[in-house]
Amino acid sequence: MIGLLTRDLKLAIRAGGGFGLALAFFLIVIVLVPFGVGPQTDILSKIAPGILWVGALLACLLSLDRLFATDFEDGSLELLATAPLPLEALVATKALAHWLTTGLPLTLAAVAFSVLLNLPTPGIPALITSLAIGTPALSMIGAFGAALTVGLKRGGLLLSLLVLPLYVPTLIFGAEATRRGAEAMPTTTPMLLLAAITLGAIACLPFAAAAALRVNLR
Amino acid sequence: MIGLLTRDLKLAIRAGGGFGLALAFFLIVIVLVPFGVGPQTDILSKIAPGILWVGALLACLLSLDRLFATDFEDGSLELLATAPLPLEALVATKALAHWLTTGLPLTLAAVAFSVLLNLPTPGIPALITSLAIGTPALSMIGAFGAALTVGLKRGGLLLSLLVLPLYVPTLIFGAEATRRGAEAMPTTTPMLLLAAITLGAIACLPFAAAAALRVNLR
Amino acid sequence: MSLWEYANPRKFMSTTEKAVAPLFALAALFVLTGLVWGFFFTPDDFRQGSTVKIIYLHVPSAMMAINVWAMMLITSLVWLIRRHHVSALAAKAAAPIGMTMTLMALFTGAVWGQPMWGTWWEWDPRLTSFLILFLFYLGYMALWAAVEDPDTAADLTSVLCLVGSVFAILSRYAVNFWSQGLHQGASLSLDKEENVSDVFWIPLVVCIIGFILLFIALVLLRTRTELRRRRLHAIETRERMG
Amino acid sequence: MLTLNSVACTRGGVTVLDGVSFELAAGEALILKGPNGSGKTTLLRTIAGLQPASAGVITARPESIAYAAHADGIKVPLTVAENLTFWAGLFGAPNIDAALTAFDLHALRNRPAGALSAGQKRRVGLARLVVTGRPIWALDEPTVSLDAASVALFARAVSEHLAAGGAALIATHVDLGLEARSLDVSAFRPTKSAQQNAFDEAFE
Amino acid sequence: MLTLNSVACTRGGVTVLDGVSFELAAGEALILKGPNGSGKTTLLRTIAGLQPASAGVITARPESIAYAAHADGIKVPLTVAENLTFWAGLFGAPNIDAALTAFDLHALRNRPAGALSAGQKRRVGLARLVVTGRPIWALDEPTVSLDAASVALFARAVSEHLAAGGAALIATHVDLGLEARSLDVSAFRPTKSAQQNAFDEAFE
Ligand code: HEM
Ligand SMILES: Nc1ncnc2c1ncn2[C@@H]1O[C@H](COP(=O)(O)OP(=O)(O)OP(=O)(O)O)[C@@H](O)[C@H]1O
Ligand SMILES: Nc1ncnc2c1ncn2[C@@H]1O[C@H](COP(=O)(O)OP(=O)(O)OP(=O)(O)O)[C@@H](O)[C@H]1O
Ligand SMILES: [Mg+2]
Ligand SMILES: [Mg+2]
Repeated sequence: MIGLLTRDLKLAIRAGGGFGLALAFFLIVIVLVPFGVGPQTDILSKIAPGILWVGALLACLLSLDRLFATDFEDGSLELLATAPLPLEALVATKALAHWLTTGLPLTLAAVAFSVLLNLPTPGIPALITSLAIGTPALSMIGAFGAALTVGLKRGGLLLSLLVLPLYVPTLIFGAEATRRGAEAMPTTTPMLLLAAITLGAIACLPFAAAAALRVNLR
Repeated sequence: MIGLLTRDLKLAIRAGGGFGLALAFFLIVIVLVPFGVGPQTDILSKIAPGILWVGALLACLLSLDRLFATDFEDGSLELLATAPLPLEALVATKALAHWLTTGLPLTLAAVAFSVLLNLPTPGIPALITSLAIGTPALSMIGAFGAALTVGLKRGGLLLSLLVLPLYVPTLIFGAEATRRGAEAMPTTTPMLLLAAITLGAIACLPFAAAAALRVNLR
Repeated sequence: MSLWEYANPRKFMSTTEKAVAPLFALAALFVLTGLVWGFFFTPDDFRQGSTVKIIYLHVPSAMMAINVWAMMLITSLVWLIRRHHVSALAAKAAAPIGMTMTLMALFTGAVWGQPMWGTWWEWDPRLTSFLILFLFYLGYMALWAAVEDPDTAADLTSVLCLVGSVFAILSRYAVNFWSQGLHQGASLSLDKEENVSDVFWIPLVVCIIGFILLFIALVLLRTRTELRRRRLHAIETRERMG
Repeated sequence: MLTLNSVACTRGGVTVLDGVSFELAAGEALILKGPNGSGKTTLLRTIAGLQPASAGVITARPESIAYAAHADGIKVPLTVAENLTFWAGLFGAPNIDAALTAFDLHALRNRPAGALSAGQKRRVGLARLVVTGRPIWALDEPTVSLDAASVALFARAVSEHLAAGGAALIATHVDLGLEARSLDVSAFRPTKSAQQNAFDEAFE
Repeated sequence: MLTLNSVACTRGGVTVLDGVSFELAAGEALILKGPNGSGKTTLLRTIAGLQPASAGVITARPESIAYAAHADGIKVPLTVAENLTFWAGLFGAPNIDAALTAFDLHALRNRPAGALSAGQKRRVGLARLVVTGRPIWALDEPTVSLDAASVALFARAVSEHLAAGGAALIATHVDLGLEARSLDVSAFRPTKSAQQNAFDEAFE
């Protein structure tokens, strides 16, 4: 499993960027939104929690597409399926690698980005905590979606169609926690719910995803 | 060229969805934003032009990744490069196919979506016109980005990093035209600028993209 | 003797070998003089107080941020047309410097904006176009990093630089259209009537000259490094090929 | 080591083989022959456990089969050594030297796999088999793109594997220079009725 | 029809072939031989115009070369007929019947290409050559995965093409049963000094 993890990280880095790329994408989304909605700081700071969370979501999404697809296309997935590693562990490892290259850097860099969108200062710790708790769920749910669509030639859009609705609860609680933080209200409830979703996803989805992979390899 | 266009459309449809997928993604983004920023209609209607345009942009982006990559991986791109069709025409046709499956349906369905976000009624024709004028530029610029990254294994995020900054002028003029429309101001200037960008992109970028493809095939 | 002779790597290496160190010394001299002069021997501004002194870092870095991109555009064109390796590698070497300058302009601007406008960040057109410039630098460098084969990478990044330049200018235009800002207009025009007074002006010019020298020294140094790295890559490849 | 008892395989809802029975003992190799489309790949995939047999029983020790498909599963951004080390780690092999030696890859070990020719890449794919350390090799056209010298290397690797108590099941169209039984899978084409049966009895 | 005059080819910055000269006349076939990694694919890609020759001249009528690579370029979601029709449209061929007949694909014409076996897919890839109508075929290991009957089909297709005034350049490791000159590309390995030269004179 460690071998698989290092291999995936190596591949992500060799393919250019790895850790930095998700950040750059996040930054771009955050720059684009003011271009769309206009430069008024008051509106921006009001929608900041939502935009930051939607941006994190999209950054995850864009790198999901190829999570299993490259392995499927070059035949490694078949070989991995016959290896001593259970497919469940494979899925979990892949999701972890994905989180390390997207969710984690996003969480760490969120401070800088929140300044750009004028997120009120008390919202910043809430944003970071909610991202730290919530992004693993994004990666895990995304891995499930990627497993479902692995055999398809142009899975990108279809994948987002499947995955985005599953992201809704995470998004709602995450953005809500940040908003409450920004308004200096207590954030315990949404954080707990967020944590529950993440734990649930990590506990159950590897099995579902492995089942989907098995079907797609058949 | 017509053969190539029909082939690409056929492939898009067989791979599931084709025309519908971009729409569905657009719809999801538009549904997610209220979850993120909260349900206050006044804020929503203020940010509606921007969100609609950013949504269109992202829907384009998600389907770009595989524009040339599938052909590159299965070897057809090499064969196409030795065929009597000039690569410039290939790029233009691919961009057209991309526009037909994303930009066009988005433009047609924009009425319905603008209602969801409470876009003021006078903004709707402006939104539709600006999308009709602007989305071809999105597809063409995207095709250029896809040509640059075609040889890379996980081009998705890098592609967006390259392409999104190039989308800035289109986004600004498009969203501005819509906003002006919504506030019942004259929209001629941004529309003209938008048209100029689109025409410029269509006239020049096929050559740049073809050059990039040639380099990548070398 | 043609200028292109220096595009020969060997000639370039031997010529620049002696130039780098003096250039650094000269750059240090100018930058330090300008900064010390500016920080300690100019009066405080009557409105802005001593915060105005950050201008001696802010303006030179902002100017360099733009000019480095222009230099990359020229060297990319030279590579595409005449295929001189030094040219392509100079563009590659310049990008991180340009990005650092951009970041410095953004950072000093933010530090300045906090007392002046009351926020760290404002969606002002000039600031925003710098953010976009930063993204262009990022994309350019990411593409260099992602492509394995050096010649392919040089070709692709050159094309990107070309197209990117056009779009960067377009963006600058579009951003002005999008928001009217708070930022200062240009004050370094030749028409001195409407300019800041000489007391501020002269050290600023010294700083700018220093930054230009610093950039040249850094670019030469980094280009030399890139040439060596390229050569190493070549040797390694041949070694591996047996 | 491996026993098939009237196994049927389907592909895309169609039964392509029916009643396949054979036994493979340690130290033995079996060559699967048959024209294109006769079902060799399908049979190997079934034996490797990637798809279920639609009838019959396959008996083998669990996790005893190393499968090599038409595609190699090589990551082009990684070097040859990195590719093999990854598989070695997964299968618990101590090192990759034996594999590199068996397919004469020492000179290529630090090359990125993307900079290999078709035949060199294939050799890396085959070297993975040595690394798995599994007793039964199930190989689908292993010698594609290989030159004569590499085919001989491959034949030697198989012989060594057999001598060490392994077994091999090889689908191929060319002569490998191995002395082994061969089995023509076209003999197991399903009869009309069997096909009908397996296909869509549920819908009739 | 095709003349090479001391051509050098590079791959990944390394000169792999140097001083390749030969002439190919109408009605003639030339078999490229050579061990794995000797540069056959590189040479064919250079002749097809996908990469520039680093030295020497290649003379051929423009757009006279039909290239077939290791990869087939088949779209798996489309049927066999749709795949071939696409290429026919691009190359201005009137119809695909001749191609289907040459490679015995009539029975498979309405199958999605994704539901073909490896050899059947290869046959579709080869049928594309007939559809291009170009005089010079440049083929890279065309018979990979083909069974004996299909290899014979291929040999017949090549012979017919030659009889009709075409020419063929075929890189292969196996015997095709064609009578043709053969050329061992390993004879063109660059000398140490040539390699050094082409490679990085600029950096010394
Ligand atoms: C955070 C981002 C900022 C960026 C990217 C930025 C960018 C620039 C640029 C590009 C210039 C050079 C203009 C020229 O020479 O024509 C400049 C000059 C200048 N900036 Fe900023 N700026 C920022 C923030 C600020 C702030 C907050 C202030 C102060 C309130 C400020 C005050 C000035 C002044 C006084 C000049 C000199 C203008 C001149 O006379 O040339 N800037 N800035
Ligand atoms: N996805 C699929 N759906 C339906 N039929 C398929 C599918 N894949 C393969 N087939 C068919 O199943 C049969 C067996 O295919 P298989 O790949 O096992 O043949 P093979 O013996 O390996 O042939 P080859 O020597 O060409 O590799 C073929 O007739 C093929 O057309
Ligand atoms: N992208 C690359 N970068 C560097 N070297 C490469 C690259 N691709 C191939 N090579 C090397 O160039 C040489 C020629 O490769 P080529 O693919 O032309 O060989 P080939 O004769 O077709 O071999 P095969 O019979 O295995 O297909 C090989 O030594 C190979 O390792
Ligand atoms: Mg097969
Ligand atoms: Mg080859």
